[in-house]
Amino acid sequence: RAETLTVMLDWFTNPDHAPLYIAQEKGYFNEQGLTVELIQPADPNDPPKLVAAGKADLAVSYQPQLYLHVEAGLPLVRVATLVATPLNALVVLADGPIKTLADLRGGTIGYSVGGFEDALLRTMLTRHGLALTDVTLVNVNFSLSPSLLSGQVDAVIGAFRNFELNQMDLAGRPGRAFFVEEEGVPSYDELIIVAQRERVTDPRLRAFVDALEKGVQFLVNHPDESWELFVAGRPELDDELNRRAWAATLPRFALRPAALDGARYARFAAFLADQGMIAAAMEVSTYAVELPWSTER
Amino acid sequence: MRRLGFLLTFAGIVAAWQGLVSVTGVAPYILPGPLAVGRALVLHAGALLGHAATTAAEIALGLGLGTGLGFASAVAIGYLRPARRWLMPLLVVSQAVPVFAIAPLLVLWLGYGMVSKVAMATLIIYFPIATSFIDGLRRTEPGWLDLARTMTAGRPGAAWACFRHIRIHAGLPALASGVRLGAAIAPIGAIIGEWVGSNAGLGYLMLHANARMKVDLMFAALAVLAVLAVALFVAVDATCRRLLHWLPEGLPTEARTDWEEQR
Amino acid sequence: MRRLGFLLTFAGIVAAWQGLVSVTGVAPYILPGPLAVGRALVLHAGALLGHAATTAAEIALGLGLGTGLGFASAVAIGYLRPARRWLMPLLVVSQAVPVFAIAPLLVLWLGYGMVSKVAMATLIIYFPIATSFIDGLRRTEPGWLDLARTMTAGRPGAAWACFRHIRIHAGLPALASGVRLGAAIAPIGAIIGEWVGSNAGLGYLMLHANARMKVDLMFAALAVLAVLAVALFVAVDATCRRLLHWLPEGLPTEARTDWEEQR
Amino acid sequence: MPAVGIRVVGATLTYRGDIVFRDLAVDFDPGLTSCLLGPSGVGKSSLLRMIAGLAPSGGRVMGSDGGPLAGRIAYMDQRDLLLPWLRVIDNVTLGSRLRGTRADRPAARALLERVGLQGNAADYPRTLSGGMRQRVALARTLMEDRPVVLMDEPFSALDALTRLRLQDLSAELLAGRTVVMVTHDPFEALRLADRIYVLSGRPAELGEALLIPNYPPRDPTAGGLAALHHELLDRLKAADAGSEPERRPAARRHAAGAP
Amino acid sequence: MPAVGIRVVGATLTYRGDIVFRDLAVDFDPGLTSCLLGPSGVGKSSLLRMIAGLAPSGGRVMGSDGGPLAGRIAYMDQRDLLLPWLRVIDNVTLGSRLRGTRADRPAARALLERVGLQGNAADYPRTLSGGMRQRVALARTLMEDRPVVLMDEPFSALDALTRLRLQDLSAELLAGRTVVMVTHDPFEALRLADRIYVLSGRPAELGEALLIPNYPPRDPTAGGLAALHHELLDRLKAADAGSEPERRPAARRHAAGAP
Ligand SMILES: Nc1ncnc2c1ncn2[C@@H]1O[C@H](COP(=O)(O)OP(=O)(O)OP(=O)(O)O)[C@@H](O)[C@H]1O
Ligand SMILES: Nc1ncnc2c1ncn2[C@@H]1O[C@H](COP(=O)(O)OP(=O)(O)OP(=O)(O)O)[C@@H](O)[C@H]1O
Ligand SMILES: [Mg+2]
Ligand SMILES: [Mg+2]
Repeated sequence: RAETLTVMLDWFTNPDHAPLYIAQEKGYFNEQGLTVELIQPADPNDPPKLVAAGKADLAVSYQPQLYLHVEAGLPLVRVATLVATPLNALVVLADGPIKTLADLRGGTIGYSVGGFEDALLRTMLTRHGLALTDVTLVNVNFSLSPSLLSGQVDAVIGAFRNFELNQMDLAGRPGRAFFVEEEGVPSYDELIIVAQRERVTDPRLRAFVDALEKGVQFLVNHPDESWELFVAGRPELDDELNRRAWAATLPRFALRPAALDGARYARFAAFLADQGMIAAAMEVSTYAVELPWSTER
Repeated sequence: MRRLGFLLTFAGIVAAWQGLVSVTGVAPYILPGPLAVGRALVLHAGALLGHAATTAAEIALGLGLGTGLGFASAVAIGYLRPARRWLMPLLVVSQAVPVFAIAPLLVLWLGYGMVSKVAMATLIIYFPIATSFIDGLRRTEPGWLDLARTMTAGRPGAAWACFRHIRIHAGLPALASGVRLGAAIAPIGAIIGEWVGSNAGLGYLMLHANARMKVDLMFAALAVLAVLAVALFVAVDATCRRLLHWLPEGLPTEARTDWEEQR
Repeated sequence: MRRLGFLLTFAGIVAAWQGLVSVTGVAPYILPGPLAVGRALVLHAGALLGHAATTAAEIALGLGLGTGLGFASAVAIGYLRPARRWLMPLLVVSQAVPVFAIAPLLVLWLGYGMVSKVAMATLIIYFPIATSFIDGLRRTEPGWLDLARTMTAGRPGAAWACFRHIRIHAGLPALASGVRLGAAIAPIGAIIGEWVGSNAGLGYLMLHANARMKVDLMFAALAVLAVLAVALFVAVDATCRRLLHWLPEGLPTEARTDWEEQR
Repeated sequence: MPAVGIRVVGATLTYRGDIVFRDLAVDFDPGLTSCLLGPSGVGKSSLLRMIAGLAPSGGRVMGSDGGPLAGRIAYMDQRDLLLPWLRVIDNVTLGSRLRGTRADRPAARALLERVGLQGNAADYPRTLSGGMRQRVALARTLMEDRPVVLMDEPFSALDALTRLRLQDLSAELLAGRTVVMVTHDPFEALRLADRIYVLSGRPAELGEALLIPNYPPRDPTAGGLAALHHELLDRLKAADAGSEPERRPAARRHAAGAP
Repeated sequence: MPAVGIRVVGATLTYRGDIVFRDLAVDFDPGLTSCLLGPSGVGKSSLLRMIAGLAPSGGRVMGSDGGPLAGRIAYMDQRDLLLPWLRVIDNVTLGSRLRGTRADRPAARALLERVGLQGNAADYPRTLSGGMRQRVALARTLMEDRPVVLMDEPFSALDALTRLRLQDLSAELLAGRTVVMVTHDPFEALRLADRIYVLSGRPAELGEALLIPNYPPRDPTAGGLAALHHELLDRLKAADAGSEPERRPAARRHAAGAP
């Protein structure tokens, strides 16, 4: 009897979710006795809440957000990593006047509310002798590239390097990215998978992550075949942008999804605490685990 | 003749659109021209139709439920004094709540299926219907009510009989205004409903296309939605007018041409 | 007496909210209880007030502009036959267009300042106002028009005089319905505008609070918005009634108590 | 259906400081037809509405048996008040529709025939002339079959001959009921009334009733009524003079030419 | 203001297959008052509306000078049609408001005084009695000061004495104009008309005009008019008999008692 797992993506299906879809299409979940249902939300803030409330089993979320969620009392733990590097970047027009971050003085920066763009920007700007007050921040929601392309803002933060850069390229106005981890922000996992804290001993979760690992393996071993599998039942995804994003994301997937680098998580917690985003760095084990291997299946 | 007028209007809108694009020189990733959108329409015809069917179903259900609920709330608010105190502020507040604030609640209680989307669409449609109808109920000719009161005085249920047979009928024109309005905003209701979490529907397609900057596909979906909206509006408008045939209606210059039918 | 009623209603709503939270046992990060929200209200009172002021200004401007534009469109559509053909379908389509589709356009043309938010609020408000008023213009007592026609026959501008002095006045009750409705949905218009791009306002605050999982702050902002919405609605409602004092209005059980004022 | 009279005691009605009635008392005898005359705006309709329970009486309005009148009254307003969404026949049977009882359509059709609208049963009110509308309203009132009938200028929009016929019809169908009818036509009053009251002044007062012998409908030109006719005209003139002294313009001299 | 008559030629009016007029022709002489009588529903109001340009004439409606009548007509509907959002005084001066000319308020006030409503200038219509509303509508019509005046039962809601006064007022103010007045009261017609027409039948036809000597207002009981009165009653009876033969119930015997 197959057991159903409900997995909420962080947003609409996109190449960032490739390992999940490959595991699904290749039947790796089924091999583990799981039926996985992937659900797309329109608001990335909802999935963690719904997992915490027990309405879904797993959710795709972001490492930086996890700290805020845990601090707010959501009983969540990270159980796997999907994308192991930051994707976030500060993007400007390649042919624009901004060559270094220092040129941003007096400029306007657009962002899609993610919750901690202040912390990122403050860190990045400080290295170039600027304070947050030297720039104007404006929420542009989902119009990151358009607002940049139309000249309404001088830069955007929260753009994904695998995505917005290609998007701008295709629009004929290439962008220049300043990578957060190169500008003083400690590296982190962009996409992680979270579960309810009490459920970490649920053997289905380990089974799920094992299947996910097989998915990633197949993905990196057979990128072209994987692409075909990805777009097979989803023609709306089959376009040039996704094709490029696919290639750009491949090297960033966690090859060992279950593996946890505890010190790296602690480092980021310290960073956030330092930035005043959280009151204090909490114990890593309270919000991130490596799932135990279980013999009982 | 009327069909020709329709085509002319349509052509005019497309021409205006092309003109706008040409004159402002707006980039195609911000506002694509009709040609690009036409191409996307043809290219993705299958997907568009599929998603349109989903959205149409949500719209129909939302409009139906919204009308039913709006009618019922208006009757409750109009007839029951306590309902006026309790329900009305609640209704007003319900309009001010952004989806993203209650989307998790909706999902929690109604799941990811069509139900939560229809619920959202219903919530959005139903207020205009309810308040229009309430206004209609308020503005009943007092003479009719007096007459009905003398006819039912001293009977149990007299107040309800007057309400049901006089006020509700007298309020129907206002209800029709509300339903017409509801029909016009039903599409956006469904789209916002799809915001709650979905993997089908024109709203999903648009969000998706928007996020991918496939602006031509997004506008193609928008065009389909617009057609849906206008068709729905025209149909609802015609139905309301047929049902309210007893109502003297008309606008200047119309009056002169159809003496025979009118008044 | 009335103030007491108000307080009672308010207390009732809060009690119902607490009851809902207790009974369903919904997690506080999905729906916080009134206590937590009350705490957030006090804690962030300053910020809330500041953002509320921004949103209130957007709402007020949007409602004003929406009413003006709705009035003007209704007059154009009601009076000019060609406007009926061209403007009406456009209006209907305008309602079906989701914000995110035209957000880049709006921002491109209007920037991220207050203007784009006011534009958004205006766009949302104005259709209900326009169509309600159009319906009112349509349903003018034909006898009044006949009378006015004989009084102006043979003069230049006769049609306009009848329109202006008869139809527009006769349509005011319907316009009032529309404005009341507009007042109820103006807040969401402003919020959606802020959602498109902003750095202040209750909608902005809610987005932020939501992203930071400060659900109690989000609901505190929602509560402030709700108060704003109800206050606006009550004020607009009272104003409309005062202006339309000549209109016989009333609902059951009200009629019996105020003979002196009524009819 | 035993006849029940109407007793009004201490009726007081004020419209924004304007006293229409103060402490008015009147008894309308059971089973008789009373006609109410008086200058325009004196308060005839208001009195009728008060009896019908549609305006606050300030005092007490009851049946001569002491019971309430609610549910025993058929009321015909000065305006026709037809419901535009109902066909003529449904307007006529509105009462049973409201009370949830089965409409006696054959009776309604018969009544429509008697008011001369047999061909219009299926029409909507907006297609009717003013007089036709009034006849529908009359038929609706007669359909009500109540012991007390209040009618406010029920024949005002009818031509002389139709009017006579409908006066007869009303007299026939309302015989034995307590009828209070407002009219502006002294002939009509003499033809139909057992009692004639003239309402006058502000606050309005009811003069003593003029008692008319014999059963209605009468021929008002018949010899015996001439004296009553004169008496009535005198009262009306007095009411006219008394009601609003300042409002008499040059046209007064013609008043003597009254029919 | 030279008097202008009304010429109607080939007027045809059909309501859903029901022919109200076929090829009707009539001339209303300039400067005279014509009264129009006839059974309820025969088409009196329709004829008036046709002349006012409010219903399609099918043929030609023009002034006796051959010019169009538009702009030369004051029209008073059978209903009062007061605008509820205007005070009485503003209702009376509606015409100038519509035409964008300055309202002659003193004249309006004087007129209100003459119709007995001097105290009600600032009231809203909903506070008026039926007869008061009708008087406001009359004042509004008289304010119009047009060579052609069409009035549809202008005094139907008024008591006998007020009615007489307002008849005199109208006769005085409308002297020398072409007036077509619908009325149900033969006395009123004899009192005010120079010509009396009886409309009858379906399609409706206008009988020959009854010519009334002397200037209005007259005393209809005066000797010379008795013969004309009888003639008018005979015509009305013929019209009544001819219009809808099947609609005469048992009440017929009373028709002989007409005043
Ligand atoms: N809009 C309409 N649709 C259909 N029939 C109509 C309409 N208006 C009037 N009629 C019909 O035309 C005929 C003439 O009506 P009109 O109002 O002219 O009568 P009238 O002579 O003025 O009667 P009354 O004395 O009752 O006012 C009536 O039989 C009426 O039913
Ligand atoms: N709602 C109201 N508000 C203020 N005054 C009113 C109202 N209704 C009636 N009145 C006043 O009460 C008085 C009596 O009105 P009512 O309708 O009873 O007169 P009436 O005798 O029936 O006159 P008519 O013969 O003209 O119908 C009038 O002076 C009128 O102005
Ligand atoms: Mg009256
Ligand atoms: Mg008529």
